[in-house]
Amino acid sequence: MMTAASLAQSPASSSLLEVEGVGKRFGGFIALDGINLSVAPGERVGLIGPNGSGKSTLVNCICGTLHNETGTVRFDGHSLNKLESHERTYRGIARSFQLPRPFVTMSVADNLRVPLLYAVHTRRGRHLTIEEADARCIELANSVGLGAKINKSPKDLTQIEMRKLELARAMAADPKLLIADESMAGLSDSEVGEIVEMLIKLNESGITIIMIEHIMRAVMTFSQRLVVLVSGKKIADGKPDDVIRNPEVERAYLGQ
Amino acid sequence: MNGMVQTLVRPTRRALLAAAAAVALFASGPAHAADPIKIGFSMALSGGLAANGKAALLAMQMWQEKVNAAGGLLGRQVQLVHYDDQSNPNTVPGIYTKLIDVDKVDLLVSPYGTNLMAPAMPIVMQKGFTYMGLFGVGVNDQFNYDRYFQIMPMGPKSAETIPDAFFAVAKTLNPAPKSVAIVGADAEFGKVNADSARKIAKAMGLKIVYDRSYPPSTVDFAPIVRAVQASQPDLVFLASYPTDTVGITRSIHEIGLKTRLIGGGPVGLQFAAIKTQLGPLINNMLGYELYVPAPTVKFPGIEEFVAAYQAKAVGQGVDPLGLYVPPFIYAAMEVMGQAVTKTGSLDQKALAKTLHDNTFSTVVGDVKFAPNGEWEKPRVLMVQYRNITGNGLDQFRKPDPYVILYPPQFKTGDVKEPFQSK
Amino acid sequence: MGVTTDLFINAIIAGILLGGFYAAVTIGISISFGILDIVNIAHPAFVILGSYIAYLLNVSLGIDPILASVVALPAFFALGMAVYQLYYSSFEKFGQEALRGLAFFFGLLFITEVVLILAFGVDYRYVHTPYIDTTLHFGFVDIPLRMLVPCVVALLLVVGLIIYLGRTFTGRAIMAVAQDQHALKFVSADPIKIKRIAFGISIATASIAGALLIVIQPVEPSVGREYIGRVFAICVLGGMQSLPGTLIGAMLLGIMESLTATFYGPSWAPAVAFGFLLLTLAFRPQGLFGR
Amino acid sequence: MKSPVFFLVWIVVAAIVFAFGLYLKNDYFFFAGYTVLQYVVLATGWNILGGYTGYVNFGSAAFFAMGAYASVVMHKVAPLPVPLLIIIGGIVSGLVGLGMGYLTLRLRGAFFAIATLALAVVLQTLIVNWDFVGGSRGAYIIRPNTLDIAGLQIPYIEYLFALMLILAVCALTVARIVERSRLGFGFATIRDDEVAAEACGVPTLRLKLMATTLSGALMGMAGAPFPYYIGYLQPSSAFGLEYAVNSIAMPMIGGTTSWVGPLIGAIVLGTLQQVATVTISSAVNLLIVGLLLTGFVIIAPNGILGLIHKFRGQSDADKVGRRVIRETP
Repeated sequence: MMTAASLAQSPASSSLLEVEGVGKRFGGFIALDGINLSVAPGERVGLIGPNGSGKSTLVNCICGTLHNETGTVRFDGHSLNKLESHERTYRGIARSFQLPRPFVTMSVADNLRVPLLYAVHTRRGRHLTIEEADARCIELANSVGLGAKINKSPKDLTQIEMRKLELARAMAADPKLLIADESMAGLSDSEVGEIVEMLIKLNESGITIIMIEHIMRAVMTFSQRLVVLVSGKKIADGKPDDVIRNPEVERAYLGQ
Repeated sequence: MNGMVQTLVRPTRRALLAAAAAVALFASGPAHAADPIKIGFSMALSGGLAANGKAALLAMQMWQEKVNAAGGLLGRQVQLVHYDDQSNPNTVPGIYTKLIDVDKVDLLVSPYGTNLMAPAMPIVMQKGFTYMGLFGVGVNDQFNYDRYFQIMPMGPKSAETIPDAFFAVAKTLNPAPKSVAIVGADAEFGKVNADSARKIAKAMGLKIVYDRSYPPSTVDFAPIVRAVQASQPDLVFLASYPTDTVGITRSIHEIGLKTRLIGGGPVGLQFAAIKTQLGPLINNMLGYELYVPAPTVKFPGIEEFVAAYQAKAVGQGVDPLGLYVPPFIYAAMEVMGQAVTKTGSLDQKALAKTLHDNTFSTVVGDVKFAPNGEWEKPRVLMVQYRNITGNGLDQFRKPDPYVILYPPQFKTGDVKEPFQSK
Repeated sequence: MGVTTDLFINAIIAGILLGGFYAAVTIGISISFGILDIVNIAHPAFVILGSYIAYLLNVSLGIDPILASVVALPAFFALGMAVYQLYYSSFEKFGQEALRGLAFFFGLLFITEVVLILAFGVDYRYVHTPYIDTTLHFGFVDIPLRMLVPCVVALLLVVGLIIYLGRTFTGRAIMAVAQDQHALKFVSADPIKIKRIAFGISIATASIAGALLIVIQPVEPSVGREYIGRVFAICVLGGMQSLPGTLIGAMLLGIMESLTATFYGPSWAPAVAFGFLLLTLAFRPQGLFGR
Repeated sequence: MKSPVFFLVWIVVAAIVFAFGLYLKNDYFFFAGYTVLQYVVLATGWNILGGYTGYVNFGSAAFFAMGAYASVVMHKVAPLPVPLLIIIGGIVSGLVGLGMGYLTLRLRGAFFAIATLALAVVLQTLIVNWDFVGGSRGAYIIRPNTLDIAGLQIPYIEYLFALMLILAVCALTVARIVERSRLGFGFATIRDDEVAAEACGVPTLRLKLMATTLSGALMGMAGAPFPYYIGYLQPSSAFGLEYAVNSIAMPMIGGTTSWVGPLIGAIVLGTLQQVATVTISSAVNLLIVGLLLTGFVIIAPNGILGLIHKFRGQSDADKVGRRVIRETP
């Protein structure tokens, strides 16, 4: 089986993801205002900001759920601007959703099978055999501790299990870049620790990860680098310890 | 594979049960000579044509009652076997095969209306039945079936009869009219009549200044009437359906349409509901009728029939006047009955021959069929409504509101022009 | 003044009058579909029900049909609340409203229609009022009261609802439901109760719309079907949640139908109106006046 | 069961049904059966879009009618054997479906449903105003009494019935193949969550176009032989409301997630309607559809199929899972 690590070997370009001057508005509301962001292969980046600061919009613009109006999103040296969401998934961007969005009429195994049958299938240009797919589903489910629930409906899962399914499904697409959008909201302290540990393990296997999070403890444990968005603008980008001492960041968080 | 065996085996018992039930559904007992004569048909008892269908059924039941009281046909009682076609042509083929193959009816009558009659034709022809048509226009033009008959007195060229009558009246105008507007509904009756009207108008050398059809869903007719007004026609030929007739008539008065003669084929004016709703608004409009209580139109038995019908109609939710549909449906049954008696058997071929060769006397007068099964001569009355005051029903039972302009043998007065909107 | 200008102005006026009536039929959909996100395709059937109630009261007691519809408002309101309760407890609660909810209202449409057929038959029914046969004339412009009265009543209805939704607590709560159901909990309002009231209002408007319909034309149980397409067209054109948008959308559709009927031939009027809707949906799914 | 085996098994079932009809020596069986089979095809076609991808099409009647009118056009231009007409009708309606798909690519939920309703009105208006196919006047299609196949005189209705039987088997086979393929898997993700599906690499727009095309084509095929069945085709009967209603009601009553659902729904509801037509025989007929539809969506949200699953006490996994992984991980 091909490891995610081997996929993450990126070509000559020094950064995996390059966001250049990306802007997006909804009617009169400016959601993103010329964002620049560059993520190197293997990095663990935390993305924070108050509610409505444009974090989710940025994720949506990177993943293709929304299309940016200005600027360029580059991945592996190629512009993604004209690509649909699923094409970006083929290229190696996977995401989890803020509110888990499982396929509710399918079992856990089938949820994991979807990226295998589409993203992985298209990238490889050939079918996975049933056995290959089954084996990979089991492997993925085990890796997030859902092995025992593989034939259950998502409706029967607890909240943390739902979060885990969300991450496992994103991983099933064999991504180079994983964007975890508030994967820990509503979880208990120990559960948060569990997820952070999982994400760090994934990163160690070679996957670049951007984590959007409100839970500062998780962000500080996880991030090698911290990016702060406020009102659609990037106001800080650097080492986590430096960033949280940045007066502008303090103002943005405490001033409201 | 286990599953497959299961699915193959398990339903067998159920399938057998279902098959048995199906045999029961499709099976029928043999006919005995003493059994009643079954007359089969589908009738619109729900859906858009139900008002007419219910009135028709009532007339048929009146006939059945009378015949059975007098000993039936060929010494056998008469039974009506009928199903509701819901005014939906798609149900008709199924119903007629059921009537023929399962119910084993002896005689067939058509459903009400062209759209519903036509789908039964291929089946009726295949089985060789004699087919008595009720209120259809030009169905046999396509099929050329020699056992098809039609009770509606539209004559051999049925599509042209109403426009013919209208323009025949128009010809009597002095000075002669120069232009005509044609307004028809986007459905079979409207289209057929508008097409014929166009042809006749061209032949008369009239200038067609407006010629449009409108969809059945039209709510507001003001734009149409205004466009007609703008084209300043001497004549306006209408071929509209009941709701539209009401909408158009109202719009005509609201806008103050000025023209010399208007009407022709507005469906709806034949029925009490629309007559009373519009009341004086239809004064001076031309409408076609099949029977009105005028002194020139006195067929033996018609007045008694209408009186009996009106007595029965109370509380049945059907047309309380019953001048249009019921007498002719009753007559259709009379014709069938007389033909059976004359033929002396239920042989379909012999029956068709009897129907072609003889004249039948009915409550709507003498009926003689042309080779294509239509009446030999058309007998549609072009009537100008007059003297209507208020919205009462009873005035329409009397001769006063109707002035017959055409055909000449029934004429009760001269045309009055111009058409004055109030 | 030329004949064409004359025709044009009259066509526009006829369109506005017709549009006013369309607005009355649509306003209920704008509340249920636009604001509450409930695809009530049975709404036209409720409108026809309103026509029959108005007819009954008019024939038996001689009340003016529009007045009769006002009398019937509470009954319709209650009916709407009951329907919503059933809808909520069967579908919305489980988040299954999309496909099944649609099918539910589809079924409701038929049930209402057939019940009317069984009760009244398929005959056309109509009402008598003095204004039906009266027409106002201003120069070359004719305004039949048969169309004007429904249009004015519809305008009053729409304006009344706009004021209600904008100025009262319940009204604002209803508008808030459209934005965010959970937000309502902060002002300690039960979103389900608010939605029930809103749906009740939506069905109550059908009572008035029904009376207007039977003033304009005779009614039989299945004529409601002809409005299903139109009302959703208007609602979408108007931008869903916006009641003024609904009014403008309705006028636009009325004018479009009227102009096509006058100048091009009435048989193309539905194609023009619905073609316009299709194009709007294809290129501007948020509606003409939506954001 | 492999698809060819499935097809053959059902062809055998079809042959038995046909033989049963011959044994009855009764045309009514063929006429009533034709209508039911026509609904099997229509409901199966609708379900590919409506059931599998969750996009509700209110315009089924338009697709049915386009198939029927394609036959009318061919009848006037160059009369062809009915099997060819079925293919042509399928192509025409498939193209209409593709066009509808393009026009409504970005519409979801109720907006899509309304757009299909609008499309049906536009198409009906076009047909009503197209004199070549009879316009609002309607078109007469005179069918021969019998068909001569290799010297055998086959009554035409038996021929139509047999064609519809084969078509129904084909439609079911196609539906089953789609359902169990990667494509069907993709359709199901669209039904559940389109955004999540895209994120998993499912090309939702392309899949939707495939669904609208395939669904449209099947519904058109159901309509293609109709002019020969009815003999006189009018826009109002070809665009009949019953097609729109039944094609939605039948899968909903049978169950929308599997090919079996529309089949069960069409047979149950279709037969019930046929029986009601010749027994209760009134507006109550429509009431039955309305009550069944509302009753089923309230009480049995997964249709008869769901009830069967419940009755058999199948586990949750069997119900939700397409493939159950048996080995303990």
